[in-house]
Amino acid sequence: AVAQEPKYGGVLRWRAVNDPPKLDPAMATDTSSSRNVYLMFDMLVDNDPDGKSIVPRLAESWEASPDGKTWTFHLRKGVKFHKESLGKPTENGGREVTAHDWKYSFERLVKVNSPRAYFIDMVKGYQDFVDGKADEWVGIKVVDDYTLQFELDYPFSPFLSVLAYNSFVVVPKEDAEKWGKEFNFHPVGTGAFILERWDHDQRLVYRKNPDYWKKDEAGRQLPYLDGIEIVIIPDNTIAYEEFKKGNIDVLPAPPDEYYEEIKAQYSHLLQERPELGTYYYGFNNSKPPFKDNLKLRQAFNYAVDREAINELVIHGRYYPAKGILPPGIPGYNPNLRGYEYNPEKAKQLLAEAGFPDGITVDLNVNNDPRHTLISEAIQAQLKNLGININIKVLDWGVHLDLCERGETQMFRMGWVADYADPDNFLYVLLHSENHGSKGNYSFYSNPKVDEMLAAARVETDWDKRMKLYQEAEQMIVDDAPWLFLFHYTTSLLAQDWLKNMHLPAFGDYTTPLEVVWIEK
Amino acid sequence: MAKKSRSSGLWYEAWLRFKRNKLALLGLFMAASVILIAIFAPLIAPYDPVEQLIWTEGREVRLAPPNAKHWMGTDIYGRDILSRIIFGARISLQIGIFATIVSLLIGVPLGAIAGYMGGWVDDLISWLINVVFAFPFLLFVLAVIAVFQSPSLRVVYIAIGLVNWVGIARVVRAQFISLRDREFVEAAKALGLPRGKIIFKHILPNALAPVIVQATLGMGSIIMTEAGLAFLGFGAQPPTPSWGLMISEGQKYLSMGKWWWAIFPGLAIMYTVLAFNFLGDGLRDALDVRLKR
Amino acid sequence: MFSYIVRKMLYAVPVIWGVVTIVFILMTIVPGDPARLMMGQRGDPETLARIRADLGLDLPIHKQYTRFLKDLVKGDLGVSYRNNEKVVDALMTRFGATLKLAFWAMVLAALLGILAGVVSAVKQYSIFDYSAMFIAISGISAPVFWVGLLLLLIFAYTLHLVPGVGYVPGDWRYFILPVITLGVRPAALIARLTRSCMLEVLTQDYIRTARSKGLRERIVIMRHALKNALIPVVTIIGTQVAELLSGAVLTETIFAWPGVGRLAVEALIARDFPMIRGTVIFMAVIFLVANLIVDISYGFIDPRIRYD
Amino acid sequence: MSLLEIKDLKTYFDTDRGLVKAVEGVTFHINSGETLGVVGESGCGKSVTALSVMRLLPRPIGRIAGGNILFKGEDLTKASEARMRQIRGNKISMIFQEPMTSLNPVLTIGFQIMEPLMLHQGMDSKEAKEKAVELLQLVGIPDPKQRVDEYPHQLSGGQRQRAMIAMALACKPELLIADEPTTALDVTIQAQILDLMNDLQREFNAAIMLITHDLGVVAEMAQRVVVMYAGLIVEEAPVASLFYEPLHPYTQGLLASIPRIDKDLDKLHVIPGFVPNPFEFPEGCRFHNRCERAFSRCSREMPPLYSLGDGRMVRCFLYGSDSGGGAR
Amino acid sequence: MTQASHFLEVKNMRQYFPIRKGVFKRTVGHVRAVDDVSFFIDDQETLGLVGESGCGKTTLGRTVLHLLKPTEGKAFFMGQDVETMLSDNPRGIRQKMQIIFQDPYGSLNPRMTVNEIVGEAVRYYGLCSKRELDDYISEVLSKCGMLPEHRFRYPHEFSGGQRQRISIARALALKPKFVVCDEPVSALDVSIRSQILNLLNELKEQLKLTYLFISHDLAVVRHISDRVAVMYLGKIVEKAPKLEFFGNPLHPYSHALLSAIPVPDPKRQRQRIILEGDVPSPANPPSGCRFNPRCRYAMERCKKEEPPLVDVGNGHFVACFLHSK
Ligand SMILES: Nc1ncnc2c1ncn2[C@@H]1O[C@H](COP(=O)(O)OP(=O)(O)OP(=O)(O)O)[C@@H](O)[C@H]1O
Ligand SMILES: Nc1ncnc2c1ncn2[C@@H]1O[C@H](COP(=O)(O)OP(=O)(O)OP(=O)(O)O)[C@@H](O)[C@H]1O
Ligand SMILES: [Mg+2]
Ligand SMILES: [Mg+2]
Repeated sequence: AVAQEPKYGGVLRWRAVNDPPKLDPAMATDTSSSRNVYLMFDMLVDNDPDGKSIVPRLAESWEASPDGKTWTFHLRKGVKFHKESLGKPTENGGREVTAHDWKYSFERLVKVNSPRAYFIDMVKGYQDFVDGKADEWVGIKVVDDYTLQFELDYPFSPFLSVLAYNSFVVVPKEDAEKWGKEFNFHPVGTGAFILERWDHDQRLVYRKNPDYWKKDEAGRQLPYLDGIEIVIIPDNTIAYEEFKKGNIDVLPAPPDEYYEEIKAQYSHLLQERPELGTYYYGFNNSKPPFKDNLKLRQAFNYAVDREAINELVIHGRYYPAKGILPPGIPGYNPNLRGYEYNPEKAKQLLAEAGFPDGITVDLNVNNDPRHTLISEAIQAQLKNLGININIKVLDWGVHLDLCERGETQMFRMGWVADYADPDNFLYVLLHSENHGSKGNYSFYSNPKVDEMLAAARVETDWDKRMKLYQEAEQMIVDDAPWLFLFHYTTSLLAQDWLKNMHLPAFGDYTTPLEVVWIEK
Repeated sequence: MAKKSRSSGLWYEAWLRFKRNKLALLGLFMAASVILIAIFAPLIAPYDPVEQLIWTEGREVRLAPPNAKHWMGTDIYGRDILSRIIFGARISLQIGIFATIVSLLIGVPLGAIAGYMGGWVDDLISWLINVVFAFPFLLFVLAVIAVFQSPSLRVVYIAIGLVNWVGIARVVRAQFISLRDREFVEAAKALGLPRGKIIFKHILPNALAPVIVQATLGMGSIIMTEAGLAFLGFGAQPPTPSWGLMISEGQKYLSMGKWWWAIFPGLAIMYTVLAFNFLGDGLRDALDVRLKR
Repeated sequence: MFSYIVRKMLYAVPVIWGVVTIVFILMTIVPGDPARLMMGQRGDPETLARIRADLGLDLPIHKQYTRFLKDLVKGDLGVSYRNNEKVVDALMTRFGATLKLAFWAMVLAALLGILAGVVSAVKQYSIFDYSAMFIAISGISAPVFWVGLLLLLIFAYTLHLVPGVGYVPGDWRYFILPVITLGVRPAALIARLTRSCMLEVLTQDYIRTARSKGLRERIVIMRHALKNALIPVVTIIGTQVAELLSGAVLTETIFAWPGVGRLAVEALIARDFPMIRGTVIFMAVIFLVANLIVDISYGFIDPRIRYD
Repeated sequence: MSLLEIKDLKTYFDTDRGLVKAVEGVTFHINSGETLGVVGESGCGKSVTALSVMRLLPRPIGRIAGGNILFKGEDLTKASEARMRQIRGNKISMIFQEPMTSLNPVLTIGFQIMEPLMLHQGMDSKEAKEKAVELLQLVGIPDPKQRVDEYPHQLSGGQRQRAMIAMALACKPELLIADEPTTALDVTIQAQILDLMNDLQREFNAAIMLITHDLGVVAEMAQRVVVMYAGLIVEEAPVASLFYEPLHPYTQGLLASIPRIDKDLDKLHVIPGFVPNPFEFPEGCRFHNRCERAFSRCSREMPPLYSLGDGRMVRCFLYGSDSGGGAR
Repeated sequence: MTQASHFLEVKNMRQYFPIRKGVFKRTVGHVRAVDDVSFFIDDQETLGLVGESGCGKTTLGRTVLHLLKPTEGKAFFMGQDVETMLSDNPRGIRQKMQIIFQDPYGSLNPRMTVNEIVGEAVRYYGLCSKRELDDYISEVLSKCGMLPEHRFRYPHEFSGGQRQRISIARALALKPKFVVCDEPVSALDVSIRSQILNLLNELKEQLKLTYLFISHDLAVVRHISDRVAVMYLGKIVEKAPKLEFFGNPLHPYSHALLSAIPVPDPKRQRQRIILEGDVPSPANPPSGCRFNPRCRYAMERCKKEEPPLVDVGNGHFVACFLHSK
């Protein structure tokens, strides 16, 4: 990358599967929305591409108090809001961002019922503000125009990581107030790209933000590209064809059915890496047959040939999982003791668990070709041991509903990091405080584990924290509350004329495009 | 005319007419073949329809094109498509028959009441019929399916039946309206026969022919609806060898030249629907029924 | 005539009300919480409750219903839960694509169907008749989506004669396959109906009368028979519109067509109640309008119908 | 030479239930300007005979299987379709039984009357329309100017039949075939129509073949009568002879069995049995199993049509010179 | 006018069919199919009812039997109100009053055998035991000129005349006293017609029946009835004993009707009275005398006033101002 001189100009065409539901960062919870939010908005801090550490974005630096309860951020100067949006001048007129804007933006999250505001409910005064008992969120303080301070109720180690989540961006008050709910269709931020037009179900057109704050190492104004087009092509075949014809520059998550062909013919265009995510089947630990039946849960874990499924059904695009934490996340333990494929042992455990003649279990799966594909394979493998799986394919909404109400026996679930911290996996998904909708759909509870995870949250010493997490994970894995299956990978196909394009561990949709240029 | 020792009713006459109609016989033959295939599926199918051969035989049986061992090829798990299609006949017929039964159970009484009673009862039922008709069929079925927590074959046929009855009700209503003023019904009234006897002995049997035709033709459209639902992911659950599900699973591989996964089940649907359409047309001609639509 | 149209529209009101109410009832008993879906996979119950309140989902059912009806009367179909888009706007932007698809499919179906039907009837039992009717009944028997896939396989993926799926408003090549896919069934139905009506009309006394005047067969067919035979065909075109909208759901899914059909399915999956109601009401209205047009066009071909 | 001469006409239908010999041996003639009545019960082949003359048998099942139809010496059974089109509606025209269904419901009656005028007389539409108004006037439809633009359903049954007559007479045909023109009408309307036909015949001097099953109508309208039974002519006679001196047992039976408005009958004569359907015409004389005077030969052999002079013909062995039965 | 109670008496019978239109099916008018009709029939008498198509004959017949609920008026059967008898004991009265329809094709249930058609009501009323039922049906059938083996056939296997016999058998199997014959022979062939007429006459003698005989054919009516009533547009315009009527028809409409009928006698060159115009619609009958627009003798008065049905002696009634002072 050093050798090449970046070139300005050109429009990058990025394939999207569907119309993004939300462009308001407060509301965006899905990846297709996030892709767009990343183009238009900036957080205080950012994940580095490998998810290993937090790097500055609109905050240039920060410090935490020794007790870990006060965080102070020093803001970058000269960051300006978009001067226009959708071809019209914005209300803010392109003014500079100050700490007041940040306070406004955080408070707005609560006011518009952002589903993600509670991520930082440890910031003092959250509950009062939510309940309307206070007119401001007292834990967020504007020290001066360029200094922002958070006061926490308790030390919360992953706080910095959480702030890298895409809802915690700055928005201009003038525009946000003007549009209200319609802000979703008139997004204004500070990001590298400005929304130019939105043809629903067809495309979103972005133009570069000429006043973007970021420069490259050589001090050149970013972004290099003139613009971005998010092209909505629901059909995989056509998307792939369009990519082959060069009409699409980036094809994120290339479809399974073409994967082998891509490997063979376009491997030089394929970027692929582990994603910070885990794919599992949860057991309902609060109801029979899985409740209090460790052997049964373990039997399932021994019964599935993850390697073969990965190999034969999904083209080796996942990593077989031993446990919960995905590779790449801090605290990942390569030496974790997991479950290998061992049908004999599975059979034995099944018998010991009290089901020598087999068992019938309902498996809820949300409606998605890949999920059903995998579930059918697992169904077939378990059947060899006398385990009959009834697959129930459900809409995502119904699926979630049933999972969080604990009205399942066994369910498919996946988890991709919101922030690069083991807390985001272990605490969220397995702490007993989070039973149900907050993430622990398997209703797993182990007081010992709870204790360790709580301790790790407030532990400020990094190494100690990681150790606590690793121990906790091993205990959990031994308890087998899930059928551990895979870790995700993320991948994209990018034309060879795209330069400086790097796929981050958080997933294709977070790929920074302001640093990309086209060399044709 | 040859002397017949036993005399013949209209049904018998209809059968004679039916027998002369080659297409109708073809339809009967085709429908019978599907039914037989469904009944004897385990005997006919060369493989277990849900057995995934990739785990034992490896990569070669994955998406294998039609060959000597697998006449219609295999799918991604190395399941034999021919066997799945054979077992799929059970699913389609089951849905077709049960959804038809549900439609009849709702449509016949409602149509009969509306047609016989007239007045505000008729207005009310006709209104309901018009409302259901105004819905886009597939969407309505989808919405009804969504009401049930998890889709299953039972849910599918109930949902289809809940929407499909209007066609039956319309036919029955029209029949009752035209029959209730016919002279033989008038004669039955003049004889002082009770209302139940008039409805069930005099009107209903005469209204039956169009209902049979409508139901037969409806079988075809129900089977196609089921396939459409499965295609959209709302029908049968995997690994059920539903034809629509197979098309939906296989369609992704179509453009890669792996056409057999999606094309053969489509042919099976077409064959079956064709059978019921031929049969229905034949019955219509034989029973001399004129249906709208 | 005007009062006839007004009256017909008045007839439609209770039907629409029924449609609306049924959709409303279905949506209240359907599992899956829209607020839940807006939260994404993870969320705290409190926020969930606030979102529900925000959407008005915590109101008692009858309140929700009356509120919804009131809005509806004002022509307000609400705002999508999923993406805040005004339902009316969403429908308007998608309707064009569906309309184009349905319109051309219907035109194709009517032209082809009537032509094939007439020729088949006139040349009853000829090779043409047999093959046309065989094709027609096959067309009726093949699932729409499968026909679409087959066409794609042959013409797009194998022969590369047309591009694959997608919606490019100016480019007619993208229209060919979807229009054919959607048009096959109505074309087949119309062909069959035209044929049988034509055969029936040809046995009528007035056809004999026409022949007894010494008219040429072609004139007898075109002038005396066709117009009569078209009367039932026009009705079926009305009911076909409804089927077409159903078919559009599948066709749009296959051909990645940004239309109302797909919008509806997506809304259903997302439990986007306002959008579901909106699309269903919209389609019902289209259906009723189509039938109104059919009723009116009756008057043009059948003088026995008087609008009074 | 007679205007129309039918010789031993045979018309068959190939139905899917078998061959129907609807007409088998019809022989008669019509002279210019006269009215010939054709009577017979339902299904005896009256309409089929008429349609055979027009060559309008339902295709493809109906066909003329034998015999000749000579119209002014030209054999219509051998005429080309194009030639037939020149004749139909022009030289020979026809009125049908059902005024309700014989007019095209979607075309104005004016247009339907104009059609033959434009076709055969080369009129343009304006002339034809004037002529149509004139014709409507002639057949006694009030407000003809307005009525030309009306559709059949706007007219009453009687008026429709008048319009049919106007249409048939448009090109001044030499032969008018009227197939039960009044059967569907009320008696008072029937009287109007019959009256009209009488007037018009005088005016146009057309020959009329009047098909009916009503002996009363024949008695009032026709000069000569043929009686049909089961696809055959059983008797032909001038009208007076037929009514006062019927020869064929069928004709005799028929005349005796109808109730009379002008006299009281104690008990009606009854012809036993019923009209045979075309699939089970009996062997021999087709009337023999209902005939009181049948003898063994009748059930074996079909009697020929004996000519008895004075324009009388009868198909019965009783009148054959070779018969053993007692001729009168 | 009626003192002693007759076998059947109909008083001021009206049958109006509402004409509904519009969204709310408002009643915008009425078809006055039967409008203030009174008559009586004595025991074992036949009243012939004639009139042109659409004048309300069938409607009257059905209303008399209360198959249609009368809009107004009453029918008395052997002195008792039919309506109350129906509500008290529907079986009894239905069995005593029967009807035979015009259309031999539409009046028999095509999906029932002759046995069922004739036997159904017999069984329902329990007129004979199960064992005797078959014999009874055979007996009735043969009385009507059918063979016992016809019992197992279906209606469509019979000719029109035979079907009419089945219809008659069905009605007579209940041993009725009074039968409405609604044009029983108009759909039949000439040679069959006489068979059925004779049959009806024979049965009447044998079973001591009373007929209301509806027909549009005056010749048939003359043959079969004892008295004649002429209907025009829902009203009876003339009624008289048969000989009186045919010898001395009074109403101009009756004149026209009689003269319009073609007589199978070529020598009889009569002067026909040709009525102008068509029968008006009963939905919108002319004011005054309903016949006035077609009547050659119509006077001013006829357009305004409705002539009452008056007795001109000899049991002869006529509704015409020419004959009522
Ligand atoms: N299209 C046809 N197909 C088969 N048979 C036919 C057809 N048309 C007429 N026939 C047969 O030909 C015979 C004579 O029929 P036709 O119509 O000439 O009788 P008709 O004397 O005119 O009787 P009607 O008085 O009922 O009009 C009938 O028995 C009938 O079955
Ligand atoms: N159910 C009904 N609803 C409305 N109008 C009716 C009904 N039944 C009969 N009418 C009308 O009442 C009038 C008398 O009909 P009805 O059938 O009694 O006449 P009819 O004298 O028996 O005639 P036909 O000789 O044709 O049998 C007709 O104008 C008819 O249209
Ligand atoms: Mg005829
Ligand atoms: Mg009548």
